Amino acid sequence: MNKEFIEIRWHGRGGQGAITAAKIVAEAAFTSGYAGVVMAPTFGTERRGAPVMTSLKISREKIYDLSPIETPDVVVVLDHLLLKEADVTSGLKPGGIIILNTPMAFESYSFKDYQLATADITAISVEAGLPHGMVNTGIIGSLEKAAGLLGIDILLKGIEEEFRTRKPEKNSMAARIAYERTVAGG
Amino acid sequence: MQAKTTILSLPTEEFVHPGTRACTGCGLAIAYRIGLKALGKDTMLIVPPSCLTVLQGLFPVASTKLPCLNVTFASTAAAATGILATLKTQGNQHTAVAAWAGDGGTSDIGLQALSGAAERGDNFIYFCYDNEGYMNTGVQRSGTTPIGAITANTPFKGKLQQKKDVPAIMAAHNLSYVAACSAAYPLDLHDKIIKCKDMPGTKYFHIHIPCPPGWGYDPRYGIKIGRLAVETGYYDLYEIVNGEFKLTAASEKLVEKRKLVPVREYFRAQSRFKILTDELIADIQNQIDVKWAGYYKQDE
Amino acid sequence: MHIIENGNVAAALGVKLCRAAVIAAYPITPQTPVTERLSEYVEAGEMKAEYIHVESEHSALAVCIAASSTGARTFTATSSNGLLYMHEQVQWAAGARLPIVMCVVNRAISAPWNVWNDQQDSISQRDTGWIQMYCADHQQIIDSVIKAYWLAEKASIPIMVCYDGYILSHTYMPFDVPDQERVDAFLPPFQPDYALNPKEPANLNTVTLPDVRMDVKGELAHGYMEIRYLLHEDLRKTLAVAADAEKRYAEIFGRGGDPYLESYRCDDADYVAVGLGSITYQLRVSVDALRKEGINVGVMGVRFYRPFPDAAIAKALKGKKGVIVFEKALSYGYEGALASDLKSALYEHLAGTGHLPLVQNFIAGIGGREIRTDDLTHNFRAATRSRIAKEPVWIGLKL
Amino acid sequence: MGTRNYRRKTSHSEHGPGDGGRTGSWRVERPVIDQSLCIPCKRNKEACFICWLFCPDVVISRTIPPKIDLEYCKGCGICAEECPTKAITMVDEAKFSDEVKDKE
Repeated sequence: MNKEFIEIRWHGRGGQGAITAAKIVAEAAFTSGYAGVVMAPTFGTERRGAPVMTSLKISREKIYDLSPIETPDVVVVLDHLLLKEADVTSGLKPGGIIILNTPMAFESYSFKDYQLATADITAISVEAGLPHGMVNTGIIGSLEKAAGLLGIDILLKGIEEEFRTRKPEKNSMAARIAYERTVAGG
Repeated sequence: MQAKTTILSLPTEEFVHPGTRACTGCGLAIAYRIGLKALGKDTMLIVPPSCLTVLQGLFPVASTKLPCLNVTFASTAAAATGILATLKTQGNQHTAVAAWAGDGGTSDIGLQALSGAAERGDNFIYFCYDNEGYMNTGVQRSGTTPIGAITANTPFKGKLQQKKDVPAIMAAHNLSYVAACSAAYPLDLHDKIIKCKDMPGTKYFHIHIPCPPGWGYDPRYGIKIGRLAVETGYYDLYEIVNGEFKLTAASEKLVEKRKLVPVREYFRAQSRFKILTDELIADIQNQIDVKWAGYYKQDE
Repeated sequence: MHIIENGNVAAALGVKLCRAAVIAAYPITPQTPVTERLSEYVEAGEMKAEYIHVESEHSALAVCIAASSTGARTFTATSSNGLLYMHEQVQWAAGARLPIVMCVVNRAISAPWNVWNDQQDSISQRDTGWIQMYCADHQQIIDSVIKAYWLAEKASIPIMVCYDGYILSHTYMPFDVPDQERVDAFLPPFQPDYALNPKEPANLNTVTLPDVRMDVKGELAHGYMEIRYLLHEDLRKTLAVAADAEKRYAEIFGRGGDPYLESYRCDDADYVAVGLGSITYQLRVSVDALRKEGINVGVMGVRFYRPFPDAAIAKALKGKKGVIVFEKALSYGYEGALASDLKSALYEHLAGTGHLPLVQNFIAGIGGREIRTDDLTHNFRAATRSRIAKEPVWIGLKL
Repeated sequence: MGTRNYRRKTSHSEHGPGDGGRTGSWRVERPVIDQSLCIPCKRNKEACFICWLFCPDVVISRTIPPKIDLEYCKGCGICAEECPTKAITMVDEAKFSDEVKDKE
């Protein structure tokens, strides 16, 4: 993957915190020396539970093009049921990475031309002490494990900062466990 | 208890200059002049387009000695909010804010902003001077024009609908003070302003304003006609203090007297009611009698 | 300090740094988060201001008008139909010469209902006597808000700081938040020449006659026409004041440039794209792509739309072969308002010199229709080859 | 530029009499007080002043005797109508010569 300019598309549901997750990654990227970071949520009438998308562009230089991502390097899917509702691989570059939160085994999926990484973030998050359904911090661990963008430490720090008033340790723990348990393959 | 204002106790300081553009015998000029005496020197005014815009002077001459902000027709009460907010930031807790709007500017186009300010509980006095029509634009029908009144845009049949009860609408906002007054009873107006000045939140005044050109009478009879509206029980002077309704002044005395002047006399004195049929007058008389029967019952 | 936040937060932070004393706002998408954020600052005690929950946009500006007349620094923000609902108040604020700053978070206007971005809302208020600034990124939003207060109070003219809904308002990117001390050094407390007060009573904005009239001291006062002329004259003079603002801002904050125009690779360009707001940054990507193909192009963002910097624009575009105006609004029945204004400026300054460029007009992104960078590049390229049409061309229209 | 001349650039009015001009010229009839009937005059002490209370144009003084500012009095007649002793009568303006009008 070209690490000068990275496009990550996040698929979640309204209220799942995909925007917060993308923002944590954006901040970590900026701190790591990426001058250009642009994170754009789905525009429009977002409703709780409905599928939503967020674009995250990371670049070594300032980004002038704020239009939505057409050919992502990575897609992050916060809920495996979204695979049935949305075309999550649309435009994904050949060899691109899919990060999937799923209770199912890695082997039960097959994505030709792409690299899949899975983890049961829902279960991991509960294990870390978070309420059921809070998956937006755990998924960051999986993203880092699969894409190896910024290093896990800066992301954990970012999570603790973002959640400083809302269980910072449990949130970073979820990401750390997910980082360790993510199954990635070709 | 607050002592009743008398002519001799009324402050002598005037806040309106002579030589205004108000029509000869303007009822508003009387209510405004006395109202400003009650409000006093430390007051800021807000005025939307209305007869008062003309009365208070055309640029660069002001007829009123108090600071005054002219505002758009629909924004009177919101402007009061803006002034109050600024006074708060300046630590000014003494200056009173008063809006003076006509009946069109209150019951029609200004109602939304007034309701908003009242709901927020902004601390000012709102005066609706009700001459029962858009007099400044040449006597058109407004929400408070009474049934049967001929106006420039109800030219032959008169207004077909009842007068909108704005004080009741404002009372529904749970205000600390709502008053119905008349230009013919300026001392009652003065008393009420003094009484509510330090009450919290929005205070609403509805003032009945005889208007010679709009109502069709010789200017010299303006006070008499205003008084007839009260003595016939057609327009009542009252106050609602924290939800408690009470007739005041001449209306209060009418309860003791148990005798109203027939409303026909009020209608006959004004050419705007010249097409009122005996049937409609009887109907209105009946409504008045029912209303007053209620007052009498409360008094028992 | 650099933070990553959305454009609405950039605006709110700017307002907080400027110590606005009275804030009034009514919710409308996509503006709402600006004033929500300000209500958080006020309720948390981080900002000392009166926050007024009005019942309409009309009243939001009414509160600002009255507060500003009484001497407070004020702020409101709106979008789309909210701005249209304010329209008479917008005109009033300019005629009353009140230095109100308002963010317009650009959104399409109805009918039919549409919550997405274009610029028809603020363009429809072009002729109201306000200064209009357009922002292309979050840094410009926060910087423009701060500059706007200084400029508005110097000129006694209200300012709209316009930025694209969603594309900027809801998008996160890094930007620098200036220190409070430096903002205080840049922007002194608001001290109007006159503020309503009982010790010095005046009657403001009453009926003003067609002709001049004697005042109470026996001096001749203006008529309505003089007052409106002076608004126009001062608005034109604001171009010079804006240059001062930019210079001072650069001195204190180390950021700034041309106060009116933001040019990219224009100097040696044969063809220059012109626009308002974020589309001009997107066009930079097209410029880079076309340059690689050997086509000499550049792009110029108009940051200051009213007063119109006609001389600066004509100077920048003199001798170009073509000017291609990309707009997210139009004067229905003719063409984009910016295209018309540009033609007028070019004609005024360059007619007869032989350096008059051909102006073409594209309409894009109406009602939030996605503007693909490839489509911009494609149309830009086509416009450098020949005159596409006399009428404005709508990009991406699916008819 | 700047705020120095701000007031001159707005509709900023300062107060004074006679915005409507010398409104006494609007008058068709002139109020004339018969001091022999006027209550404060008769009692020679502060009393009544109903004419002062109701005057829409602030042209009647609260003095003994009450004085009417004819430069601005529009001649509405409310004072005459409301006077409890009928001490004020409205007299046709035509009966006063210009000379008299100016003196009053």
